[in-house]
Amino acid sequence: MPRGSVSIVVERCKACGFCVEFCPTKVLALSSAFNSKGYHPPHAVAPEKCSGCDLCGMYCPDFAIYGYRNDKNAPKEDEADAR
Amino acid sequence: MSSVAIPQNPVEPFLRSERMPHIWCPGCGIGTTVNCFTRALLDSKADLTKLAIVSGIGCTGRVAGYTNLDSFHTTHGRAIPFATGLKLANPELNVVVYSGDGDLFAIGGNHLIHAARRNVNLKVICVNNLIYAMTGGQTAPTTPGDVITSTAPYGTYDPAFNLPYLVEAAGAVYVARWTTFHVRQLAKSMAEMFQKKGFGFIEVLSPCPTLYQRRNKMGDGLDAMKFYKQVSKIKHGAPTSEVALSKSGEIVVGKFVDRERPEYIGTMNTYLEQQLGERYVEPHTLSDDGGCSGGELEVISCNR
Amino acid sequence: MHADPQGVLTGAHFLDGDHAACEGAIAAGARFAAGYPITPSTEVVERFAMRAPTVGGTFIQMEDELAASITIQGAVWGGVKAFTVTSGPGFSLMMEHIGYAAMTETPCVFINVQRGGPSTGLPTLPAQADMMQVRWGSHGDYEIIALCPNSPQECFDLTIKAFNFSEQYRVPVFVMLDEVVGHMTEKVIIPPAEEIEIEPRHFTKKAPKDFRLYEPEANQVPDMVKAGDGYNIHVTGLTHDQRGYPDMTPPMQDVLVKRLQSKILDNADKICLFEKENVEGADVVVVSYGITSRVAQRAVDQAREKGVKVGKLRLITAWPFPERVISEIAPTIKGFVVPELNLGQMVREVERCAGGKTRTVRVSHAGGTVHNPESILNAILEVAR
Amino acid sequence: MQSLNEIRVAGFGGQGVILSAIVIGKAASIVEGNFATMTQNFGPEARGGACSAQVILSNSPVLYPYVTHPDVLVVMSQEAYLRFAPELKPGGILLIEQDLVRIKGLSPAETRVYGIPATRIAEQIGKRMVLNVVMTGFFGAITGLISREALRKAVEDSVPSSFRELNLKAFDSGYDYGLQHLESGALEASEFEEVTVRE
Repeated sequence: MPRGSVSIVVERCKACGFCVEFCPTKVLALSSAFNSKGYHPPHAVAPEKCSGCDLCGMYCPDFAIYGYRNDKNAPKEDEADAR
Repeated sequence: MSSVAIPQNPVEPFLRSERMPHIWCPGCGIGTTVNCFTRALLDSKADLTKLAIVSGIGCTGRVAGYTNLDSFHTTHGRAIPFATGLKLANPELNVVVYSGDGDLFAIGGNHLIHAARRNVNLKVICVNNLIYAMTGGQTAPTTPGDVITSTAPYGTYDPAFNLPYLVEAAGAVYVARWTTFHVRQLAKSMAEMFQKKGFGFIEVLSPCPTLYQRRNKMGDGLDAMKFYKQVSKIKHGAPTSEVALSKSGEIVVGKFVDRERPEYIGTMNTYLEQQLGERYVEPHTLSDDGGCSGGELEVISCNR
Repeated sequence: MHADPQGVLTGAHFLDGDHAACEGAIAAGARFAAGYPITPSTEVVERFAMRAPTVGGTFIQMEDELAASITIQGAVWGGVKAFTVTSGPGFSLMMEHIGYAAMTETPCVFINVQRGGPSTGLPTLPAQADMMQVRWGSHGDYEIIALCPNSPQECFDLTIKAFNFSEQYRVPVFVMLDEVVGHMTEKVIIPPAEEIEIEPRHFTKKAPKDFRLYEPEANQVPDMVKAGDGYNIHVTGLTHDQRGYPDMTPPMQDVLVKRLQSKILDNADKICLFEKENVEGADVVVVSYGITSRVAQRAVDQAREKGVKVGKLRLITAWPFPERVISEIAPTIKGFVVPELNLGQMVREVERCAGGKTRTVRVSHAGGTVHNPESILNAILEVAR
Repeated sequence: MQSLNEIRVAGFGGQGVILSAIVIGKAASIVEGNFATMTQNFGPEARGGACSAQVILSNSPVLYPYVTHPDVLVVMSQEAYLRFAPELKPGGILLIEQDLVRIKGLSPAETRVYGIPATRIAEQIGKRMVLNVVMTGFFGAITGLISREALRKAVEDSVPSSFRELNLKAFDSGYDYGLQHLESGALEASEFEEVTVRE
């Protein structure tokens, strides 16, 4: 089981690509599917790499994606600052 | 992960979710700043019941309407005086002003400098997309030189404000600048500002792909984010006189000012109490039945 | 509800209209004022600045009238009764926020001590030339209430009334002084607090989950809350639904704007205050308000001495305009005489409500001083002929 | 009440013209229980400009608030004299600050004129500022429109407590001066000195 997962609300997504670009472990890619507004929402292409850091959630301007840790009790490590 | 309940997006409780999706364009950074804002509120463990958010008019002016707090969408440029009244009438409220660069620094510029001068305990978050976006991309007081806007079809030559420099000079106790690329730093900075007493100000540079960038062939929102990543330099404590922005030059980010000055309401109460002694009655709001709370009969001369 | 004794300076005082209006505001429960200095209104806030810290109130001098007129609205949503004070040029700057108060149903009071205009005009001299501006100055359709005192005593009484109306109907209310009334000093009797009726703010009794900020109650007026009480309200100047959420559609506009109008107009009979004297059997009725009503009284007395049957209608409420009383009188007389310190404002309303059933004669005056009573007398004699 | 019920007080800004009128109005309306309406005219200058105030006294509510032909004119400057003296009612009373006002071409001729060196008296008492209260005392004695006690009470109520004694002394001085000169009757214009510059 990976350390983290992402949850995606595809209908809110406007495909800005922020989450894909700035995911530190490159979990995401925009899918070829459309949502009802015609945008390509992201999907997890490498879910096993997800750390649950929620940087995608911090970046997403449309509140359409967020990451979380699978083990809530795992010690929280300092997230590397996005640089 | 099948049986484990999926936790909620941390931003969700802060949103009026029935109003989603919001009106902001694809690649606009305002929503990103809202994420940082909510993380900062979570971190600072603020009592959300006692938190009010006030916006002016414009794209960022819509933030108030999307946040599930006591929220006020006021008139163009006047978020700060509205917030001043709200705070003075009810000092236990934490009042955040969330608005855009045009709203806060052009039509509302006078109010901003005076609130900073008074050091009213307001937390001002200015999303700076360098342009009037909601009205269609006109020149703002923040638009850098040599930029095409709808009202500067041959390019801009009006000098732009250096916001941190202006706000520091006016008297703010906390001044920082970040971009929407710096999400963690921004959230941390907001939380830090909320802990401070007095007039705090954070400028957040944010993409405007639809109006600012498209007209200037600067790509989309993601290109702006990559640009921020590439040219930003964190310089905490940088002299604000040296952090002016240009069209394609370095973006100095960081916390520039963190100082102490007497905050307005406290100063007012202390001073009046000192002047009036026992005659001084601290301001109070209406009681639940809608009346003034009772007090002792005031006996003073009413002569002019 | 009675006034809070803490703010009430019971007794007989020799006060000018500006100071009396300030005492009225305090007696009505106002505990917040924001202002920007402008002649001839400044004395109101000067007095409030002196009085506020001793009654649990706050005064803040803002950077301009735009700020003052919205700061008070922030204060109202913070949970106090609040007012601002201004005159001509400052009043012009406040126009946008009159619309905001009307649209967001923010109960607040504006005291306008009218001076001569346009522009900087006559800073220290009287006029009654903002009477249309107060009604129509902000953009869009809306209703307000405007009251016109003609003495310092009425400055006190009507400012209380203004606050009461503002809470009752959740509407901005205007006390329209003029420089003469504002600076005229007379005896003002301030009654004991228990004799002063105060309209409390109508805070909702509903729990947050059941409450909608703009759901009208039986009288078409929604209940209030204040920030920080857990209701997570949203207030906007945009056209909004009952939750306060923007809903910029023609049907919502129709519902909202019509209610903003009807909550006032349907209650016009309760809001329209006037003084009627010797109107029955009169040939001429002089319609006046504010300081002009006192000047007109001299002309009316002189006309009566000459045997003219002349009645008097003094408008205490200017807006909503007392249409009914005018239209009832119109068919019974030879004509209305309407003196005012402007070149013809409220006279148009009189003419409209007279509906062609009688003459309407204006006695206009560009302002700077009051009418010569002779000019009003001549108009009365002319109409009576 | 009285036949002489319209009063104008005039001088230049800073002399306390308005306060003088307030004291008169307050004494009549609040202390004696009649009606009084005080209005004022002032220019844009904070100090030194022409300044006048009018008081109408009556035993019924006052309607028309303006004075066009006062029964009593109190003047404390030459400018005010020149401007307002012609408006005085025939047979009216003119009270002047005699060091600052030079009577000439007085009309109507039957005016009764009384003068007082109010500024000098005020200076002797200790503060030039109280000349208006000296003038008010003088007004009370000459006109007899309002009782001495009522005026005195109004002075007491209208000045800051730290200046109360000084102002009451000024009032009494003006009043007593008035009583003495009332006995000797109104003055002829020729009895006044010309205005000269004083150190």
